[in-house]
Amino acid sequence: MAKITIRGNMATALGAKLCRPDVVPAYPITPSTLFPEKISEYIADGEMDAEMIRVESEHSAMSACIGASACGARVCTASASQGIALMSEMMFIAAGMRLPIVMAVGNRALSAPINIWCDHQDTISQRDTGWLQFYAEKNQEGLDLMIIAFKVCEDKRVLLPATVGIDAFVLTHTIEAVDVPDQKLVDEFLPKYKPELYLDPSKPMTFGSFGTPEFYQEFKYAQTKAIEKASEVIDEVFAEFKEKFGREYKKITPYKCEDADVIILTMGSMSGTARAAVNKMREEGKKVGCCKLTVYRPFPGKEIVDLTKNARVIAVLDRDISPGFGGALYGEVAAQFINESKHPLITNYIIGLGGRDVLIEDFEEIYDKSIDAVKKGRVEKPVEWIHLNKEVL
Amino acid sequence: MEKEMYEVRFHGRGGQGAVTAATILADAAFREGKDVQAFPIFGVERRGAPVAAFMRMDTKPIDLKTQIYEPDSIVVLDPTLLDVIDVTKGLKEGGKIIINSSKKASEFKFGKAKVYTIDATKIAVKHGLGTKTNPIVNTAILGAYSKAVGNVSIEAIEEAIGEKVPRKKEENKKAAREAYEVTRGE
Amino acid sequence: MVKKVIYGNHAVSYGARDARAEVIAAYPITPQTQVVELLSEFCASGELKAKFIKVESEHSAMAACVGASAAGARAFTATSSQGLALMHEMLHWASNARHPIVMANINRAMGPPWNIWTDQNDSISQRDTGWLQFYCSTNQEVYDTTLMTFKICENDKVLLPGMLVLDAFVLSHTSEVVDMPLQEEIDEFLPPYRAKYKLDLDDPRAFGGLMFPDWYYELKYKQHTSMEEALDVIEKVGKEFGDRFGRYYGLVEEYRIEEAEIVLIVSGTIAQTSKEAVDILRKEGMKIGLVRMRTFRPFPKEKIRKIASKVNKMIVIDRNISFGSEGAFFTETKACLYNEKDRPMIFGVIIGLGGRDVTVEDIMKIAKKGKEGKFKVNEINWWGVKL
Amino acid sequence: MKLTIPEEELMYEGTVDCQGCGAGLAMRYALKALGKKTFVVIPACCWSIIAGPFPYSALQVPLYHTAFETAAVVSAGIKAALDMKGIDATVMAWAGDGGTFDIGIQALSAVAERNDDIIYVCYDNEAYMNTGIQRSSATPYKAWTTTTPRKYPKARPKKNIDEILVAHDIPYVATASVAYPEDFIRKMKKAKDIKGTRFIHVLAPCPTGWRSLPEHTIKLARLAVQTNIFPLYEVENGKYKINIKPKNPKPVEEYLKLQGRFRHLTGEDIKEIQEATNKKWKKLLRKEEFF
Repeated sequence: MAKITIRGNMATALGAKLCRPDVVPAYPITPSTLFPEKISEYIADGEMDAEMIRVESEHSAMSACIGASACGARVCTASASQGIALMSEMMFIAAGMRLPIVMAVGNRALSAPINIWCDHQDTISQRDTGWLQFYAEKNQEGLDLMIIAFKVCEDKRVLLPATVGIDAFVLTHTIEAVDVPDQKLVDEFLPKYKPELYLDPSKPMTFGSFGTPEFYQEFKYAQTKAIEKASEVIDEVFAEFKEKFGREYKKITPYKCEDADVIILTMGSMSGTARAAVNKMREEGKKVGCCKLTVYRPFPGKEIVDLTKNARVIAVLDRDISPGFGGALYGEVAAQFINESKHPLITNYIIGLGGRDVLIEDFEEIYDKSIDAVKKGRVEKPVEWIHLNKEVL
Repeated sequence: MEKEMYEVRFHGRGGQGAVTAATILADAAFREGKDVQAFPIFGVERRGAPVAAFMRMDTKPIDLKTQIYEPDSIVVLDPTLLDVIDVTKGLKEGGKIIINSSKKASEFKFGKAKVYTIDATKIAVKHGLGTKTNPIVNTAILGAYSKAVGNVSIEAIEEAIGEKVPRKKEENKKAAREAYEVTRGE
Repeated sequence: MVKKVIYGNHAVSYGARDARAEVIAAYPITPQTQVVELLSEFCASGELKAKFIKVESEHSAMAACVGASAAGARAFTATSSQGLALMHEMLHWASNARHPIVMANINRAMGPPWNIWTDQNDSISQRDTGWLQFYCSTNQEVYDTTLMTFKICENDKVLLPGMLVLDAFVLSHTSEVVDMPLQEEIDEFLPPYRAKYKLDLDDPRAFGGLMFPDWYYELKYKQHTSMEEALDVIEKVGKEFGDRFGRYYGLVEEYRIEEAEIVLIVSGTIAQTSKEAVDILRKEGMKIGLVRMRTFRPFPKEKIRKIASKVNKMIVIDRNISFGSEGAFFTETKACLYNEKDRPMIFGVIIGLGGRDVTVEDIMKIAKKGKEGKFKVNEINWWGVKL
Repeated sequence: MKLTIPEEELMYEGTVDCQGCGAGLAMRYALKALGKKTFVVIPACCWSIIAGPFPYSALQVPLYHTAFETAAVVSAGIKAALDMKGIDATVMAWAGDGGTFDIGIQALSAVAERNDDIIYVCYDNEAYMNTGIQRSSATPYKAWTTTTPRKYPKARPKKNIDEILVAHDIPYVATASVAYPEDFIRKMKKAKDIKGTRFIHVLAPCPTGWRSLPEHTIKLARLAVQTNIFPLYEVENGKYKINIKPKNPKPVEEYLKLQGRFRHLTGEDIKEIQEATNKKWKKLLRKEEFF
């Protein structure tokens, strides 16, 4: 095992390389471009034995992934923002075809106007397509989650694709120390992909043909059951990963939550800052904790309830917005709690869109607002925006 | 709380290697057991345009993912930037500024900040780094940083150069060492 | 006033014609094709003075609408399923750039496996793109909603694109009587679009340029608040439409909810089927009512809260599913009620994916099972899965 | 000395393009030719940055930024709206090679097939420069990019986009170069007066991506023509006309050796490129002769 300092993009590329993919179709887009660059380099240097398809668009990138995966190859790609949006149609198909493709994403805001910085809108907008979704807090997680994602996705009980999100610039372009697992250990952890069903001239089969109303619903039922099952498989794979590599992952990781009045729920890189903020506030005697969500699909609703139900307020932070509703994560957390016996107040903060930096003081403001809700006994504005610059409104 | 985290901001122009400088410094500090982060200003880089890069190190694991607003020291790769932007913005009281300049440190005045100068351009040209019109000064100025700030050793910087610089590794190491030897404060 | 027996698809075409769409860009896809066919005829015959751009893909259809709208024209398109998914990138674009484009989406299941019949997965999956969404349940409503959507979207307080949604085949290919007002009356209701901001030679500006984090966050805030303001605009436009033409539309349609203990939350054509079920169950003495979600974006939170405060049980019937989560209407109904003091027990049922027929009997059984509290809580209750 | 190009500037000074950027220069010339009654559409490309971030604009004409693959069709949408409003103006799509040769070709082909009334200009810097030098299908044979490393440089020739457009039977297709501004401006003006889809392909050297000196931009653009690597010609209603026929074409090596992206080329490689260039040039001469 070697510890080196690398960018987030390089971490996901290295993670991909360790998984020995057979085919890597990719198209450049800021901030994920380093991924195809690195893969090109690995292949040129003989460090990696894979076919790289330098496609002409992201729609084709995902289409090529689908073709290769349907033939039984291990496949990965990388994209972001507009690229993800352009491949959206094919993401439905990858999931519906039950193909375990893994995609590294540099989570970036969507146009218009053009904005290359971080938010989660690109992948959150694909929440209904049937992909598993992982979000990394740091580069180490970016690398590890690539390996974990393949193992989960290729599990016979799952057979679905996954995204591994790393925040634009905050991770993609930031150098951090990363422990690179030994290839041998990864090989043991993630053996060669051997699907039972694939396009094969010796056993000709048709994939994705017409599904009349007589059968269609059962396809979608099976797909739903598979992504629900993934929840269990993820736990197993996390445990196995810890045993093999020593690093622990959870779908949702609590920090100082046991006695917390306020629990802040986060995804992605801001989770680290949240912990720093919690430490600062704890020193000031504030009973606050935070929870980091690593898995967003399948939605770990029950786990969230278990870890946060004793708080007085759950502050759900969304680095995305479903306009006309609120944050996506918030909606799903609140929905999960409704028929539970415990009813903490749930507030929603839209934060960090388009690369607005998420600061320690933002968490302090969120804490204050949450405590205010406790005092009033109710949530006045379920969806709040942090630090709006009133001058430009 | 005793502050162990140390933050540095680099100013340069696109193509001069400010981002690489931050990367090398982070890697060097990492070699000495620190946890590190290095990142560019989250913008769009164009050759010749002012750019900034950042480095954060700590003896403890770093949780923080914010940008750096109040650096402990500042490194200026291109003296012409001094007329264009306020390079001292947010600098902590008693912070240090390392400037690539042929002038003496005493010729600069930035409040209470302690100034160090190094003619990194001359050193870079001497070691054949970049061209005369476009010298790559990032390794030389890191030697100066090591001397001026003292929290990352010149040996670690040399090692990091060996790892992170794609070409002319030895020349770059020599440039850093030479700068380290000659750097003087005001 | 003209009354005609027409397909749901043609109700869209007539609606776009009578709204005097100026630029139409569309690509054929089953089951939407008739919409563009009839619009082509209108354009060819001169009945509609519009530029029809016969694009090569849905992605380009939306891109052309974006261009046309940016230059100040009233732009229209129609699509379905995979076509809508292919537009995804440009859907975000149209909304973020605040272009009041109107689109009809014929609800069709997403492949694979290929399926041309109805469910809502296509439109539900676009819930985060910033488009208004109206779900229709009759051809008359399809026609009326086409007109109203333009008026709502072009309102200064809104300036967002809007999607009217109708079920594949069940509406798109079903003939019903549609009452169409006279053009003069419609023109009075819906005057020509005068864009407040547009590409203009006399006032040259750049649209959509790189926006730094210093502003982008506020832009999204305004997009969201405009969507919230649309709630009021939708009601006002619905009322004005009713005052002029006699048919009133709100954010939701309430059906026999007076003194109801149990309420079904439904959308699309399932609502019509459900009304029959409610009638029968009421006769049998069950205190049941129905709420038809006409508007999904913006989500009519206050309406739902008000209704929920008076009932014991709610059953949300979704003809869609967010894989790894639940039905979209179910999740969001629960979420909007969460912080309320008085809230009913809520169950969610998934039904009719990929065009599986939904019968009065199905709905009656669901209602009865719900009344007895026999559904699983916080889990998906599938209806009619054959295993 | 008499100025041989229009004096009017419709592009502001102080844009953020790199030193020696050919694309910046190209826009300046294009707008001089088209004048004020022009709408510009820019998809994702270097020019989405050069045109200035919000709230700035580098151009004195209306400008719409759009998604990568949509320049052609958004332009068609704008033109349709202008027609409905009775506004007579030129709509110019302005895209890089990635947005034209690759991701945008579907919409461009459709626009050309419908003969929508727009001018489409591709400023070609032969790779994805805005994301940091990845190969596109406009990248020349054997060139280095970050996705075609020196050990495995690009294995296929540059896509012949001009002939693809010619095959659409559109009224006007032309190539141009920033080293020949009079020729470029003349072509833009000619295009302006034609109805239907007009396609102009202008070679715009990129010092950052070509690994060349900023001061060599014009020299390289000129050498590309003088070596017949990038011939200047136009096809009007199917009729070919070569605008510049170098009497003694310079060896391609002169062009290649000034660029770091070709640094790894062997003598054998250069010979191969020379032969391919000669062959392509001969083909073009024949086309001029027969069509």
